[in-house]
Amino acid sequence: MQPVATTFFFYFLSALTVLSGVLVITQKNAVHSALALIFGLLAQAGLYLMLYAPFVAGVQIILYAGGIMVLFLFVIMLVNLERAQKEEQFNKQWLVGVLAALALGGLLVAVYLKGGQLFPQHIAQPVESSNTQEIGVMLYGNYMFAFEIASLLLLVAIIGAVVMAKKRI
Amino acid sequence: MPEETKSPTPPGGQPHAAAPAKPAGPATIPWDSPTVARLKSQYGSGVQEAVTYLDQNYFILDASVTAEALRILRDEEQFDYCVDITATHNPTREKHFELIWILYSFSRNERIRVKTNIADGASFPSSVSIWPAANWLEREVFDMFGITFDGHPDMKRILLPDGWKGHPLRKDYGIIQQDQEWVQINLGIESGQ
Amino acid sequence: MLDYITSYLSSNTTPGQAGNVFWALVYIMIVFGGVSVAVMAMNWLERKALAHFQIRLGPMRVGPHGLLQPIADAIKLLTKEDIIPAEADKFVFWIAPLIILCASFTVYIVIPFGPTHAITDLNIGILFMLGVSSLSVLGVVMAGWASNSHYPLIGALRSSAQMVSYEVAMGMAVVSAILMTSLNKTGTGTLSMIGIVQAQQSQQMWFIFKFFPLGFIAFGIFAIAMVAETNRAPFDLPEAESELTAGFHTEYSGLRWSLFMLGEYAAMIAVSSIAVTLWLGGWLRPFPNTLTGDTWDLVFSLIPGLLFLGLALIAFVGVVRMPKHPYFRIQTVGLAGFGAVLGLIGLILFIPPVRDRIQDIFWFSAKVAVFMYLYIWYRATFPRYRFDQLMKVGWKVLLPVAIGVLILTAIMGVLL
Amino acid sequence: MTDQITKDPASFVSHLELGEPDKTFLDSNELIINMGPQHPATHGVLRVILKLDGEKVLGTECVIGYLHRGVEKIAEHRTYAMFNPYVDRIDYVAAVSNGLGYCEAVEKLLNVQAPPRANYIRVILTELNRLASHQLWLGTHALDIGAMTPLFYTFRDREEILKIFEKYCGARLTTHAFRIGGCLYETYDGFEQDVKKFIDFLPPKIDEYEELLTTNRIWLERTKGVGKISASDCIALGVTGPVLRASGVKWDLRKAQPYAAYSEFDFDIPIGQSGDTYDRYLVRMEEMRQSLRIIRQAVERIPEGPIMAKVPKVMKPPVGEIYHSIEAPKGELGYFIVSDGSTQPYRIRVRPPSFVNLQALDLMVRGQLVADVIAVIGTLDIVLGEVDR
Repeated sequence: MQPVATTFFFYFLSALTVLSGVLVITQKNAVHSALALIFGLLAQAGLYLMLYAPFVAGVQIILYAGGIMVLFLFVIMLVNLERAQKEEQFNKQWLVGVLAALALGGLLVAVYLKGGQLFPQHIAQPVESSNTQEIGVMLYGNYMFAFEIASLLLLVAIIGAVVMAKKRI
Repeated sequence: MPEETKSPTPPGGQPHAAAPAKPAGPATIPWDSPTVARLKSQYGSGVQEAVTYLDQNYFILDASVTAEALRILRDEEQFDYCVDITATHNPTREKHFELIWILYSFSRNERIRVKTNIADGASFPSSVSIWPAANWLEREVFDMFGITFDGHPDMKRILLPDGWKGHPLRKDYGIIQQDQEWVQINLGIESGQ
Repeated sequence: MLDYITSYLSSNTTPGQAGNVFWALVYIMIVFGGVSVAVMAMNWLERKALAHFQIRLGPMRVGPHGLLQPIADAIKLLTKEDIIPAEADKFVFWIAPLIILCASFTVYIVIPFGPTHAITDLNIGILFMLGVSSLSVLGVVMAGWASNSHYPLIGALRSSAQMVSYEVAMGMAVVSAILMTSLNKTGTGTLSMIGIVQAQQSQQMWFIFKFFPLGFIAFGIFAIAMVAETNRAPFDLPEAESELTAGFHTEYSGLRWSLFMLGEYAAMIAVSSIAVTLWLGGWLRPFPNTLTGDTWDLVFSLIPGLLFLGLALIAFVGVVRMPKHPYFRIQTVGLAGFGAVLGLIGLILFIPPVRDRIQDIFWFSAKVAVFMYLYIWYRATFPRYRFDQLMKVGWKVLLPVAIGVLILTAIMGVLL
Repeated sequence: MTDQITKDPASFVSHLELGEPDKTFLDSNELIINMGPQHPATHGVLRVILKLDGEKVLGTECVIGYLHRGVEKIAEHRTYAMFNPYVDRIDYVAAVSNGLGYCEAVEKLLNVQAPPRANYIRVILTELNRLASHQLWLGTHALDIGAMTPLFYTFRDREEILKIFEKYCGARLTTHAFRIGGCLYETYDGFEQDVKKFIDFLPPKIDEYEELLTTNRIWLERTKGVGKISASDCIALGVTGPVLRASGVKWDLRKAQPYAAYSEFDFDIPIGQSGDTYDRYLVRMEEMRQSLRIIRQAVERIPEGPIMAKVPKVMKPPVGEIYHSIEAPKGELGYFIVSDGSTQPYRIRVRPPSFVNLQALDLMVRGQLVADVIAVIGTLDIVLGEVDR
């Protein structure tokens, strides 16, 4: 698929992601920050698409935006957080905050200066159409064992949830 | 029997020369049956009357005896269905209110009425414990006549709003004038309309 | 510039595939215009068909046989006052219908009306569709919460719980259909919608009939789940008037409310087009394998024209039976004009070049139309599920059966 | 006290002895919800205060009286004949049965016997009215549970009955069809043909309703086991009519204490087993068929003769009291009339079946879900005009 005006879309999507990231933190109202987070996730899905990884983008939309964020909104609404909204930020450790920001900034600047050498020069143009198949082969072929452990972990989590909710039914 | 001041004869009825001689009303025959005999043996003077009128039997009992008699009627005489509880207001008699229970027995397919007279302002033991059906019926009697039933789980008005003053089915309660304080507050109708 | 425009016409891939933005935009216009018209037609059909189910006439006054009723409704909704409840959360209240609308309209990007008639052919077609349709749950939850009143919130939570739980069953059914796309142990299955239909074409069998009971059961599960997904018919509990909790869109009015309705109908069409693509062989004409040979092809290719002529005939019968009273003169003229237009379309569809090109689109939309009629039929006959029964059916009936079918399909796929 | 609930719900000390719901970590605070008085599913102005734990109903309290017109007070200022039209307005859906009950009560008081032809006409019209009432019940009950179509079928067929009423006595709903002593109007010519035509018209239509609902899975799921009430509870709470019969008690006033001409017809009384909403639905559907049977026998054997007994123009019943009850579509409808010898009744007490049946709502609904409250109100077939009088 010949990329179409990628540079514009790239900057637009990444700007959107950064903006929504900022919004998530600064918003007073919990639901607004959840919305900003959803926006950010969708923008990331767009970025994945540009990296010729449509499967990951699809999963991103289904899992994050469609699944997890819905549960976020459920929780925010059921436990109405009016009280939390009113409290002002009380933590005063702005000093620690500044230090952390500086450290991260320095790291980013270093990466920017080093520039290209950090990344492999050129990557084989992945064939866009067989992307899903490759992931399938990789996931169930080479990394079969890791996949099983992860699914076991999920199973445990589900059973835990059922047990906790059992008392109520 | 209560003498009610006659309201004008209904319009449109042309006055007769002379009202036809009123046929002698059906007589009230004293009613005796095993139930009556048992109750009489138990309460003697408590059972003031046991009468059949137009082949419908009813007791007139003493107020003190009635609550117990009702329980016996249900337990021993299988009057398991309390059809209705109501009252009539007779201001001319010395005991103003007459309480009426209409009972029916499924097994014997028989219907009787139990009546008792109580004075104005007197309360009466509730029969909700005997028939749960009495719950709302007694609340309506309280709502309409002002007779309170002690032992009733939820003695308050059922049809009229709670703040309503007066009990409509009493004879001294005017039918036209509804200029109630509740009406002015809630319905916002100025007085004197 | 001109050759850029014409460059796409020769290629036989979808505009998105061919990277031709201009044609992609044209297709988007056509599809969205088509869907809006379909929504209007669906609105009219729902009211008339429901009425005739219930031995009444339905709208008759606005235009002949109520044909202009949808337009009248649209104008009414546009001009009605658009109230926002007092302490409602302005931004969330404003964006909720938009999210639902976007979610249900972006699904149309991947719907294949024909081998080349789709806006684009993503190779994760189905995944994209399920993902986007799950976004509308967000819109529902936000709409309920933003209207800042007790009952819409409960209604929103209920309908989102319903949509989330039926999405799981839907996903399982879809996976079992995708397993069928891979040929016997050689070809690899595909997620892309056009690929699926082409797989059905090459296997000369609609997936509903493949491994006989399995395809049918998976289709059945999807059909039930899709009705629940769009909060329709027996599962329309959230906006049931006799329930205590009102629907999530009660606080909306005017244009905003019509966006919800538009979104609901668009979602209905989208979900039934998924069902058509996956199980009923998207744009393939019926009986692709048994009634083959060009005589049958000719017969089937005539059907679109005949259908439109039939509709024109019905319109003219309506004109004839219209009472002769002067008041009805406008209506008779209107109906006659409508019949003439239908007849004209019918005739055009008989011209060979047009006939061949229209085949795919016609068969696809005919199948979707059948589903639309089913929606209305459900609404007329079924009473409403109680909320706990609804969830019981979703989790305890549909999901296990869907997983069972999925496993059996996989086994059959390996064995055969 | 009710206004106080809305201002400060927490203070609602429910006298309904409700066990404390188990305190779980998400401590479930009860929700007090008002259903009505304007609510599409409460068949009139009934307000039900629901105490909910999530979806489960902990207890209900009915607030009634919004439609109270003081019929019994008015009765004391009207003559016997003038009060007759008021009686139609009590249960406006089954107006003919109300009229029959009242007229027969006064006739008993006057010791007057309605002629046989009048009794036959009365039976035909009352049974037609029972059909109309059951059809209205079926339509609205199905609509509450979500099935929209039966409503239109039932109202189309009910129209035929109302046409017969209109031809006979000029009114469709509050018919004032009978007078004390018999019937005022002779049956219009073509009455028998119309009724015969209707009797053959309705059975296939009832099969249509059954086709739509009886084997409809979702209908079964919404009604089976919902609003269960045992026979002993019914009798204790004074519940009568189809609700009592659906719980298994084979009792119908038309058979137990026959009135009018019912003793001359043979029909059987349908009863249910488990006393849930589905059984009540089946009992009422069977009752519709039995009514048709009665009407068929009545129309064939309608005798000739006078239609009005000799009743004095100005009725002055002798001093005394009488209680007479009939089997109205909703249950036992009784009139307790006390006369003091004047032209106006001293006291008239109407025993309304809906009022007493509604009392069983709390018992039937406790522990069920909110959606079932609406189904149970529908199956009790209450009419608020009769509940409030």
